[in-house]
Amino acid sequence: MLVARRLDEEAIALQRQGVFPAYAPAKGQEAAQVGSAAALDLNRDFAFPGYRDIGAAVAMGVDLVAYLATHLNTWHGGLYDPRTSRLAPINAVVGGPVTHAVGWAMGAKLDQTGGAAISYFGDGASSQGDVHEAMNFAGVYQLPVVFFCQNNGWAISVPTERQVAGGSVAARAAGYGIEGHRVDGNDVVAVFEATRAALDRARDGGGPTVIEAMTYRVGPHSTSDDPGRYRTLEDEQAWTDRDPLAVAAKQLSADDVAAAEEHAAAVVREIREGLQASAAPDAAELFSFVYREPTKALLEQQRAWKESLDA
Amino acid sequence: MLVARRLDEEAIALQRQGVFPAYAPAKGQEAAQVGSAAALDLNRDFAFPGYRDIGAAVAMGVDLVAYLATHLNTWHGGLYDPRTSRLAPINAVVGGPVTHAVGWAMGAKLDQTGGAAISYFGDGASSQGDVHEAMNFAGVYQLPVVFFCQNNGWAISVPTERQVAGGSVAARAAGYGIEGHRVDGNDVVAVFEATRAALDRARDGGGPTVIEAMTYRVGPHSTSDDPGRYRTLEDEQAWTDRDPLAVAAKQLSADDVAAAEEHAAAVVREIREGLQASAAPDAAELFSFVYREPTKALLEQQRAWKESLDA
Amino acid sequence: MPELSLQQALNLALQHACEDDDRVLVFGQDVGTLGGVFRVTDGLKAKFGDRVFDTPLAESAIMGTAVGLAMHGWRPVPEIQFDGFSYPALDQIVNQVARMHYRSRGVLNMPITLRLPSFGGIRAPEHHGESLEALFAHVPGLKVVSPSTPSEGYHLLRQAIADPDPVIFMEPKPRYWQREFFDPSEPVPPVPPGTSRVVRAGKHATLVAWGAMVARCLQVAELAAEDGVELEVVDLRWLKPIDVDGLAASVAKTRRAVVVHEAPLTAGLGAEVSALVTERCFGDLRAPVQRVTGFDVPYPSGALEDEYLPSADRILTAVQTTLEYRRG
Amino acid sequence: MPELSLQQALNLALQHACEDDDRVLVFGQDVGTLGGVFRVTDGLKAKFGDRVFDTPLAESAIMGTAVGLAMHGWRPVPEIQFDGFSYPALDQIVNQVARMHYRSRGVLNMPITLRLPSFGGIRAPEHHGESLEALFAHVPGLKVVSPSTPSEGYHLLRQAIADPDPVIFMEPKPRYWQREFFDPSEPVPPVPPGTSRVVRAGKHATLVAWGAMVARCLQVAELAAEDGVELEVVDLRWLKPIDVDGLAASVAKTRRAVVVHEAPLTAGLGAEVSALVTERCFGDLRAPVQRVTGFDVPYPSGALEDEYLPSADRILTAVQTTLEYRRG
Ligand SMILES: Cc1ncc(C[n+]2csc(CCOP(=O)(O)OP(=O)(O)O)c2C)c(N)n1
Ligand SMILES: Cc1ncc(C[n+]2csc(CCOP(=O)(O)OP(=O)(O)O)c2C)c(N)n1
Ligand SMILES: [Mg+2]
Ligand SMILES: [Mg+2]
Repeated sequence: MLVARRLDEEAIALQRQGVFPAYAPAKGQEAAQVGSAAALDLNRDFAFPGYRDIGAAVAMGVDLVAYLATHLNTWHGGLYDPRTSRLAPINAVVGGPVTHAVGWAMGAKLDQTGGAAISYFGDGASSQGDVHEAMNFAGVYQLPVVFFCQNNGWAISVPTERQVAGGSVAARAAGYGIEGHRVDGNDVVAVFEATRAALDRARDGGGPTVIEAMTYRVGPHSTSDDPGRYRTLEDEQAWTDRDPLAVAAKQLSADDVAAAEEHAAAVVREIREGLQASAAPDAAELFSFVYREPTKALLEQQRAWKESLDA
Repeated sequence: MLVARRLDEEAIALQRQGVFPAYAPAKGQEAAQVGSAAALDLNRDFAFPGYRDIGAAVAMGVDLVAYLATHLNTWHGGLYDPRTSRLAPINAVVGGPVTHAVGWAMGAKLDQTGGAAISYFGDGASSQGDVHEAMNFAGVYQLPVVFFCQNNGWAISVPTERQVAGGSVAARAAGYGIEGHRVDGNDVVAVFEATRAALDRARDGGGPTVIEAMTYRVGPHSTSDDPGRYRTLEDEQAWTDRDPLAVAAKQLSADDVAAAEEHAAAVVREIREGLQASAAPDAAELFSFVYREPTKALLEQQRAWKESLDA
Repeated sequence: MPELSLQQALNLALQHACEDDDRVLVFGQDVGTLGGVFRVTDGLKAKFGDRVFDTPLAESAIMGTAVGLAMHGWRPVPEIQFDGFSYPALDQIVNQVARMHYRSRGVLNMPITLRLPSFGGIRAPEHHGESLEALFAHVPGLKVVSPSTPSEGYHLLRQAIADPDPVIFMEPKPRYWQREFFDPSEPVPPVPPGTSRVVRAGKHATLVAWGAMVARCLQVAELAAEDGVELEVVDLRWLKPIDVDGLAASVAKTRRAVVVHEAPLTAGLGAEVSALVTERCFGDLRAPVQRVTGFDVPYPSGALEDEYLPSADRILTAVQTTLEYRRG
Repeated sequence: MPELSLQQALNLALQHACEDDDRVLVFGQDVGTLGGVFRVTDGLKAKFGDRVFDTPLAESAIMGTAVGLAMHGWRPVPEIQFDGFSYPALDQIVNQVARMHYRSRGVLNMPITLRLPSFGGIRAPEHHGESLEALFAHVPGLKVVSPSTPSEGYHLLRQAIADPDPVIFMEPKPRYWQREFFDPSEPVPPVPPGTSRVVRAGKHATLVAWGAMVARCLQVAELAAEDGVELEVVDLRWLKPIDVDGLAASVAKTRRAVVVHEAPLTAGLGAEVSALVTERCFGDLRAPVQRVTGFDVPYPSGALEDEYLPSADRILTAVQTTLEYRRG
C-alpha cells in the first residue's frame, strides 16, 4: 500500500516534470486495490484492470517500470507481460474489459483449473451496458469471476449519486441472483477478506460475486483535471481522516511503518532509475504486433515509411 | 384482445398463402399487450414497440393495414403515422428502442406535458446493455417511463432460465432504486391495472417502473421457426389453460363473447380487404426520406437508376 | 462426391474444425439447441457438448467473452445472428478483438472467427440485409473474408478458424441453399489469406465482386458473352487483406474494371478497390474503374430490395460505359 | 474583432444556438458542471440550466436518449467524450439516429448534432486519437463535417445544429487552442452542406484534407512554393456529402491530386475521394490520385504518434510522385 502511495506520488511528480504527459492518480484507493489483488492466487487467477489500478499491479508484483510505460507513452497497454504477470494489459475503455473477465472465467471453468478472474472497474463504468451484460452472463453460466467495483465517489466530474441509480452497485447483484457485498474500501483487511471469500466461493463453483469497495478518489481524475470545478476542498477533506494508509497504520507499530516507508522509498528509487533508463520505443515498432505475421500491405507501408525517413 | 388474436391468425394465414414473407405471431400475449396499451392516455403518452406487439397497436387504434405493411414488406417501420398514432415505428433491434422511451420521457418531463412513455421489450432483450443503460438513466433522472417486459418464456430457442440470470426482470428494478412488479401477463385486468398505476405514478413525478408480464409465446418465434427443435408439445400445452382469451372470457357473458367475435371478424375482414387493396410501394421511394432534402449525390444516383430502368 | 449446400458445407467445416482442434468453441444466440437460425451449427451441440453453447441475447458480451476465452487459450468461433446486429458489438470488435494482440505486444493471441450471416436478397426484416465489409476492412488487426460457393465456404471457414488472427467471416445469406458437388476431404492447395480467384477468364473488362454478387457477375458475363464481350470475373474473397496483385494482373490484361457490391456507394469497399487498381494500373486503364453498388440509402424493405441491389442491367450498363469510354 | 480559439468559437456557437432556439439541448459526460474535458461547453450549464446536463457514463444511452428527445421535438446536441468511445454507441447511431427519419417516412425528424472530439496528435491515451469519418460517411442518413479553423468551427457548428438531419461534428482536438481573429456576429454567405473551400490556390497539384491535416497541407504548400511548386489546398470540410464538383473543378485545373488523412489507409475516406476524383476527372488526371494517410495499424502510443500521422515529408514525397509520374 505504501509502495502504491509513494509510487503514485512519484508518478505525479514525474508528470509535473514533463516525463509523463499525463497520469491518473490512485491516491485514496490503495486499500481497495492492494487488498483485493493480494487475495489473488497468482498461479491460477487473473486480473483485468482499467487505467487507475496501479495498486493492484504493485500487489501482484508486476514489473512496475513496464507498467508505467503506458504513462511514458511508450506503449498503450504497458510493457509488462500480461501472461506471466496475470494482469491483462491496461485497458482504457470504461466498462469494456469487464466481459473479458467473464470470458476468461468461462475458459477457466471449461479447463477446470480452479482459477478465478477479477475485474476492476469504477462507479462510472457501472453505467455501461457491458457491465450489465457481463454480470448477466456470469450469472447464467455461474462463472468464477469477481466484479470488483471501486466506488470512489466520482466519474471525472459526475458524483456517484448522479451516476448510479439506486446508489449502490453491489445492490445490482441481487437482480442477477448473485452475491453482492459492500465493503469499506479504505480498510485493507476488510477488502482482502471480502475478496478472498469471493474468490474461494468462485473456485468452489459458487458463482460470481459483486464487491463494491467504498472509497474516494482523493486526487484529480487525471493530471489534466481540475476538481475545483466540481467539488470543494471540504468534500475532499472529509476523506482524509479515512485515508487507507492512516487506517492501516493504526494497526501497525511505528517501527513497522518506518520499515514500510524505507522499503517504499527503495522501490520508488529503483523504479525512478528504471524509468530514466527506459529506451524510447523503436519507431519501427509502429508496424509490429498488428497481426501474427504482417500482411503484404503492411510490409509495403513499412517500406515506404522507411524510404521517407531515409529521404 | 379478440381482434388481436383473430388478426394474428389472419396474419399467419396470409403468410401461409405467400402474401406475407414472414410474420412473428403474438398468440398468447394478447392480454399483456392489449391490457398495457389500453392504459395509455393517447393524448399525451407514447409507446415504443418491438416487432411482436400487434396487440398494442390494436388497443391503441393504430391503422392496422398500415401496421401490417411491415410484414407485407412494403416499409420496415410500418406505414402508420407514428406521431398521430402515438406508436413509434416498428423496431427490429432487440433492446435498441428502450433508450428512446427514456429520451422521450425526458422530453416530456422538460416540456411538463404530463405524458409518459412505455417501452415494450422481451425477456431476451433484457440481456442487452441498452436496457440496463435505459433503466439507469431513467432512475438517475426520475423519468416518467414504464419498462414493460413481456416475459414470454423464450427468446427464439433460449428459455428464460438460461437468459435472465436471477430469473426475474422485475427484480432488476430494485438495483436501480425504481419500482418493479411482476404481473400475470395473461390476465388482462391485472396488466391494465398495473400499467395504469405505473403511468399514474410516472405522471406524478414518481419515476419509472419495471413491469414484468409473465406470459407465453404459444406460437413459433416467427413463421420460419420450428419450436419442435427446442421445446415439447407438453410445454406448449401447459399454457393453453392459461390462454388470456379463456381467462377473460370467464369474466364475460356468452353474449358478450359472441359479440366480440363478431366485431373481431368484421375488423379482420376489413383489414384483409385493406391489405388486398394495398398498392405495392412506388419504386422511386427507394430514394425517399433518407434526408429532409435529398443530397446531390442521391439525386444523381436516382437519375442513374431511372436511366437504367428506361434502358 | 457429395452435393452440398453452402449451409451444409459450413456446418461440416465447423464440425471438422471442432474435431481437429479441441480448443475450438462455437457459441452465439440459438446456435446450440436450435442449430442456428440458418442451421449452420445444426448437430454440433449434440456432438461437442459444452464446446457448443447458446448465449444470452447480447452481442457485445458475446464478443467480449470471446476475447476472454482467447486469453485463456481457447479458439472461439462466435456467431452474431445477423449483419445489422454487429453494431452493439462494435466496440468489442474494434477496440478489443482487433487490438488485444497489439496491445499485449503479441503475447495474447486472438484467434477468433466471427461468423456473420451477411448481405441482402432474402426479403428479411430491417437490419437483416446489411453489408459491413467496408467498416471491418478499415480496422487494423482484423481480417475479412466472404465465400461465394459451398466449396469456398468450407475451405475458407477452415482457414479462418486456423488463422491466428481475428477473422470476420461474412456468410452470404442468399447462397446458403446453393448447392455444389465437391469433396471436402480432398486437400486443396494452400493459398495465403488475401488471395483472390479468377472464376471466369476474359479479356475485355474485369468484374470484381464477393459474396452473392459473384454469381450475379457470372450471369452478367454470360449475357455479355452473347454479344461477344468477354468479361473476366474475379472473386475477391478476402476483403482484408485485399489481393492487389491479383487485381492488377487481371486489369493489366483487360484494362478495364467494374467493382460490384451490395453496400452503399459512398465509402464502400468499391472505393478502396477503385483506388488500389488505379494506383497500380493507371497507365493500363482505358477508363476509370466503375462502381456498381447499393445506393446511399438504408437497406430497404423486401419490396424494394431488387431495385436496391446491383442488378444485371446496372452491371451491364457499367460494362458498356467502360468499354465505350473515351478520354474526355 | 476578437481573437478566438477553436474551443472558444465552438463554445460561442453552442451558446448562440441555445439562445436562438430554445429547443436546443446540450448533454453528455462531464459537459455540465465541468464544462467538458476540453471546456467546449464551459459556462453553458450556468446560462441554460436544465437544457445542459451531465449524463451517466453510457454512450449508447446518450445517443438513444437523443433519439427519444428528438421524437419529442427537441434539438439534441450530445457529446461523446472521445472519438474512440463512439463504438459503444454505434448501434444507436447507425440503426437508430440515421434511420428514424427514414423508418418513419419523414414523419419523425432527427435534428441531432453529435459533437465528437476527434483525430490524433495530442499524446493522449489509447482510443483518444481515432478518425472515424470513413465509417460515418458510409452510413446513409448521416451527414459528417469537420472544421479546420475557429471561424469554420463557429459557422459549421451553427449550421450543423440548424440542419434538420443528423450531423456528426468531428472537432479536431489538436486545433482546439489554435487562435484566429474573426467576428462571429458577422454574417457569412450561406453555403449548403457539402461545399468544400479552397484555402490556398495553386496550379500544379491539389491537396485535399480536413480537420487538423488542413494546416499541415498549408505548411506543405509553403514548403513546396519555395521550390516553385504551387499547390492548391482544398479543405473538404463536409465529409458527407462530399463536394465532388469542387474537387473536380480544382483537379481540372491542376490535373493532379493528393488526399491526406489521419485514419488508416485501407477503406479510409481517401479511397472515396480517389475514386470520385478519378471517376470525374479521368481524362484530366496526369497521375493516379495519391493517398497519404495513417498506416494500417492501431493508433499508436504518443511516442510513435508523429511517425503514424501524415508528415510534411510524406506529403511532399507524394507531391513529388504525382508531379514526376509518367504513364507506364
Ligand atoms: C467507454 C468510455 N467512455 C468514456 C471514457 C472517458 N473516461 C475516462 S475515465 C472516465 C470516468 C470513469 O469513471 P469511473 O468508472 O468511476 O472510474 P474512475 O475514473 O473513478 O476510476 C471517463 C468518462 C472512456 N475511457 N471510455
Ligand atoms: C440486437 C439484436 N440481436 C439479435 C436479434 C435477432 N432476434 C430477433 S428476435 C430475437 C429474440 C428476442 O427475444 P425476446 O426479447 O424475448 O422477444 P420475443 O421474441 O420473445 O418477443 C432475436 C435474437 C435482433 N433482432 N436484435
Ligand atoms: Mg469512479
Ligand atoms: Mg421472449
